[in-house]
Amino acid sequence: MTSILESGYPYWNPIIWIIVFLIVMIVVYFFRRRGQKGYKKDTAQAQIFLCGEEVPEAEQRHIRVGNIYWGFFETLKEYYNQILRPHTGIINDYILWFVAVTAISVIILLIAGLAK
Amino acid sequence: MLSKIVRTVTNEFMPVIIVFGLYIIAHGHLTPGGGFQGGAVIVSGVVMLLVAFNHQEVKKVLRERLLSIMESTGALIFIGLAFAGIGTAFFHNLLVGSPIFGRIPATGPNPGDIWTGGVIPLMNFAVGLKVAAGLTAVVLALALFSSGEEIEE
Amino acid sequence: MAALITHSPILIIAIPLAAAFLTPLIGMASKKARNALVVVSLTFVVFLVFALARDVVINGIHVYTLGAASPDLSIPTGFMVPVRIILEVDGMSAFFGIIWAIVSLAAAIYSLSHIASETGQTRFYTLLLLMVTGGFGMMFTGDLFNLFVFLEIASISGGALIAFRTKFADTQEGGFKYIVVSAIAGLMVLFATGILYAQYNSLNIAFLAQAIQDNYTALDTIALALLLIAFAMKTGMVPLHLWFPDAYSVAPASITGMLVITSHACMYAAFRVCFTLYGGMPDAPVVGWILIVIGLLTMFVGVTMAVFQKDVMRFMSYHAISQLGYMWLGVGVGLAVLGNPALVNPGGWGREAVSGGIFHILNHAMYKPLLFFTGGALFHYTGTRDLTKMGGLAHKMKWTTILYIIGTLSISGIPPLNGFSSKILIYESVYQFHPILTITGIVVSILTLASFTKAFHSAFMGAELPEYKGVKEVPRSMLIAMGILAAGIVFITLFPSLIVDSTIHPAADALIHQETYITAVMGVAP
Amino acid sequence: MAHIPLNFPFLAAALLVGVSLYIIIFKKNLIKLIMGITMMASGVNLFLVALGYRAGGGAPIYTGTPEETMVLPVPQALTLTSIVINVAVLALMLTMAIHIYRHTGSLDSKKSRKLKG
Repeated sequence: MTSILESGYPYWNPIIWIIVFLIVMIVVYFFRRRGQKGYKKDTAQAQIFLCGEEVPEAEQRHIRVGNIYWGFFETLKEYYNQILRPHTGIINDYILWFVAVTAISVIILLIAGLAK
Repeated sequence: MLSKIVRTVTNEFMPVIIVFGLYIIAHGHLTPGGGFQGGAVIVSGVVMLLVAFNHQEVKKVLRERLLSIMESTGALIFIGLAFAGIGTAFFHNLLVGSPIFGRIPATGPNPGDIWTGGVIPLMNFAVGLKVAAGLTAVVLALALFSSGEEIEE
Repeated sequence: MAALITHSPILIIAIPLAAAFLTPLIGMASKKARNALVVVSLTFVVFLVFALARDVVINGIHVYTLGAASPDLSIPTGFMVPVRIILEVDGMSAFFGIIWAIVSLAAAIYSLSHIASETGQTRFYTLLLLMVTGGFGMMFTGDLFNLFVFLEIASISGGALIAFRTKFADTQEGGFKYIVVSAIAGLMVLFATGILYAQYNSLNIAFLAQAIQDNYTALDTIALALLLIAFAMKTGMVPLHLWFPDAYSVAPASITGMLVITSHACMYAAFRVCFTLYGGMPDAPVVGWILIVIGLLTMFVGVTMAVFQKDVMRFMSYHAISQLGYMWLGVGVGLAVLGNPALVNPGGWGREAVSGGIFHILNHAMYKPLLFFTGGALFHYTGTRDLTKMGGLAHKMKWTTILYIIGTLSISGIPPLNGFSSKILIYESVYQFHPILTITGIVVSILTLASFTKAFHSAFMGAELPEYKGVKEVPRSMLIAMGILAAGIVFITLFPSLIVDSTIHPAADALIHQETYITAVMGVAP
Repeated sequence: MAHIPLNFPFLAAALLVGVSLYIIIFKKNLIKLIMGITMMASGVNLFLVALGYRAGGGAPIYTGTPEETMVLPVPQALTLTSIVINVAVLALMLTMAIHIYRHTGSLDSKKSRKLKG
């Protein structure tokens, strides 16, 4: 079989995965069909607010990117303060990092070479 | 535009510079030099023109379209000569021993025979053409940029 | 056909080069003929690359000597050392060649409509073909100096293409940063080449590898550090990644897709240096550890910066950085255990780690250009890259949305897509080295999915916004280009084992077994 | 040539590269930055040419040279190629610097940064 990826451990076969996924989907569809059939389109049932509140404009409804994952950024505030510091956007600093990393790796490699 | 003396001297020197550039290109396979160096010498003449005259004047003579055609042609001749040897290997020197640039000099110190080198002198000419046209376009573009104009399409 | 395969290494480099200089001449006559020339020449190159790769996998390393009496005559008669320019194509080079050919063809097709309204299109295609030449040259050359030359060809054309849309200020800034970084990295590579040439009087990688094995000096160490860090900067490793999003976010989307692969080409060069040139040296494990640390840092910093971004192309650039970390990690683990033959021979987890890293390159080369292309599709009609201004675009761009979802699932490693296949190879093999590596990889994968969901929601989902009433589905050529890459993703998804056995394992073995590379040029040692 | 004798050209090359690194890192003007990169290229080129020198060697031209040692021609070829490449890089960088100046009205790398973070 050309689909079985063996890495010496439990193998991975996408074809089997897809077959199982389809079976599960069919079962889910079967359960879904057993649901209530009282839903009617174009009535008050389909509205966003059942209480009859006016639906805001599209721009108001859309959650913009700046408001997503607010809690995540709030928790990691200190990490982001630290990590944004080198991202200055100045080309000179980029080269300074290059020089520094090259120097460090030369020193590490030379010490490792001497230790041998 | 600079004074009349400068312009006259530039006019007088321009052919000399071009001939010197061509000499460096032609002797590229014998002495230091070759396509790039000779082409760069020719472009130094163009830079002199740019300094002496207004770049508008130079732009009238050296059309962008003409330079583009020259540059592409030079590169294509170079690649074509390399492709010509593909019967044996890419870049194979198939003109060695042929009547064109085909003489084989003795190994060791020799007085220098221009009729040698096979495809190498021809490639030097192609590269010279490309570099002269390409670098002229570069200096012309930079001169036009500094006056706030764009190079035409 | 046999002659075509014999000459294919140089033809793959020379055909885009010839087409690049034919483009201005034909472009003066007809624009359609010019576009056709670009697409036809790149299609022919794709065909040649596949023929060459098949030949390399079956018959072993392919050596091509320029200008020799016979293409396979790597050492002239009467000499002990290789003196001519040599192209050497092994499993690794052929693997990268396939990626580069497919992505450059897709990028050229994408460009046909994406830049159709810009001026100077002829120059655009000339530079694009030159960049293709540079990339293939880097992958196929067997000579350290030519590596530098082709690196610079790719960098210069790439920098010019980033700054192609001169009407925007940010493109100029991004292009400037890219060209400065490339120039300095290139000069450091040249400096290291000079150091090696001074000691061994040769530029040929195979000869140098043999010489370094016999006589390892402190100067070699310095050259190694310079080469490794210079190439690593060009790939965008943390903390040298700062230029990467600046340059990638402002380029035309088709070029960003190609730049991802030039970054992989530099990664190829770094692997070539670590494994082939310095494979036999005593402190390979130290270099392996450096790569592992780089990999972890790159993965984590890349993805956390990506979650934060609001510019769609910038956001994807940071993800590209983060994904590069997986490759450094997998291959670094392989390098750290290179001295242990039981682990790097068939069946060992060291080989699987290298294979996983290389497989991830292939997958990344399919889904990341696809995602950049969808980002370009968003930019194409909305005219903005800012995610805060977008919303509800799935109503208008159905195909783009579907392709974006495919790319997202793939990059996040959701089964059954191809990203999962390579990530599981990396996880399982790297776990044997240290479990913390796998844990970091999974956390990064989760964050990747989270941030792509965020971008998906803010760009595609939601109600139809009034300012994007005029937006419509992107032109057909852009859809075709994205479709090529999506088809590649689907194919790899369905047949991971076929891909791994036919291309990934030969590539990994080519990296691990340094001696086959040397003997292909130097002949069998007397 | 197992050991490179430490002599003047190498020191000069190291000095050029060091000074150019200082310029690139600490000078914020884009034109100065470009000058620094060109200087670094000169330093590397000097290094390459100095590598090929052999004591008492003449120019590596067969035409009319007496029987004597010649310096290595390969590093000179490398240098020429490197010069050609640097011409292209220089022209490209200058063009972009001009465009940056046109758009932002400044050549300061601190002021003209739209892309960061």
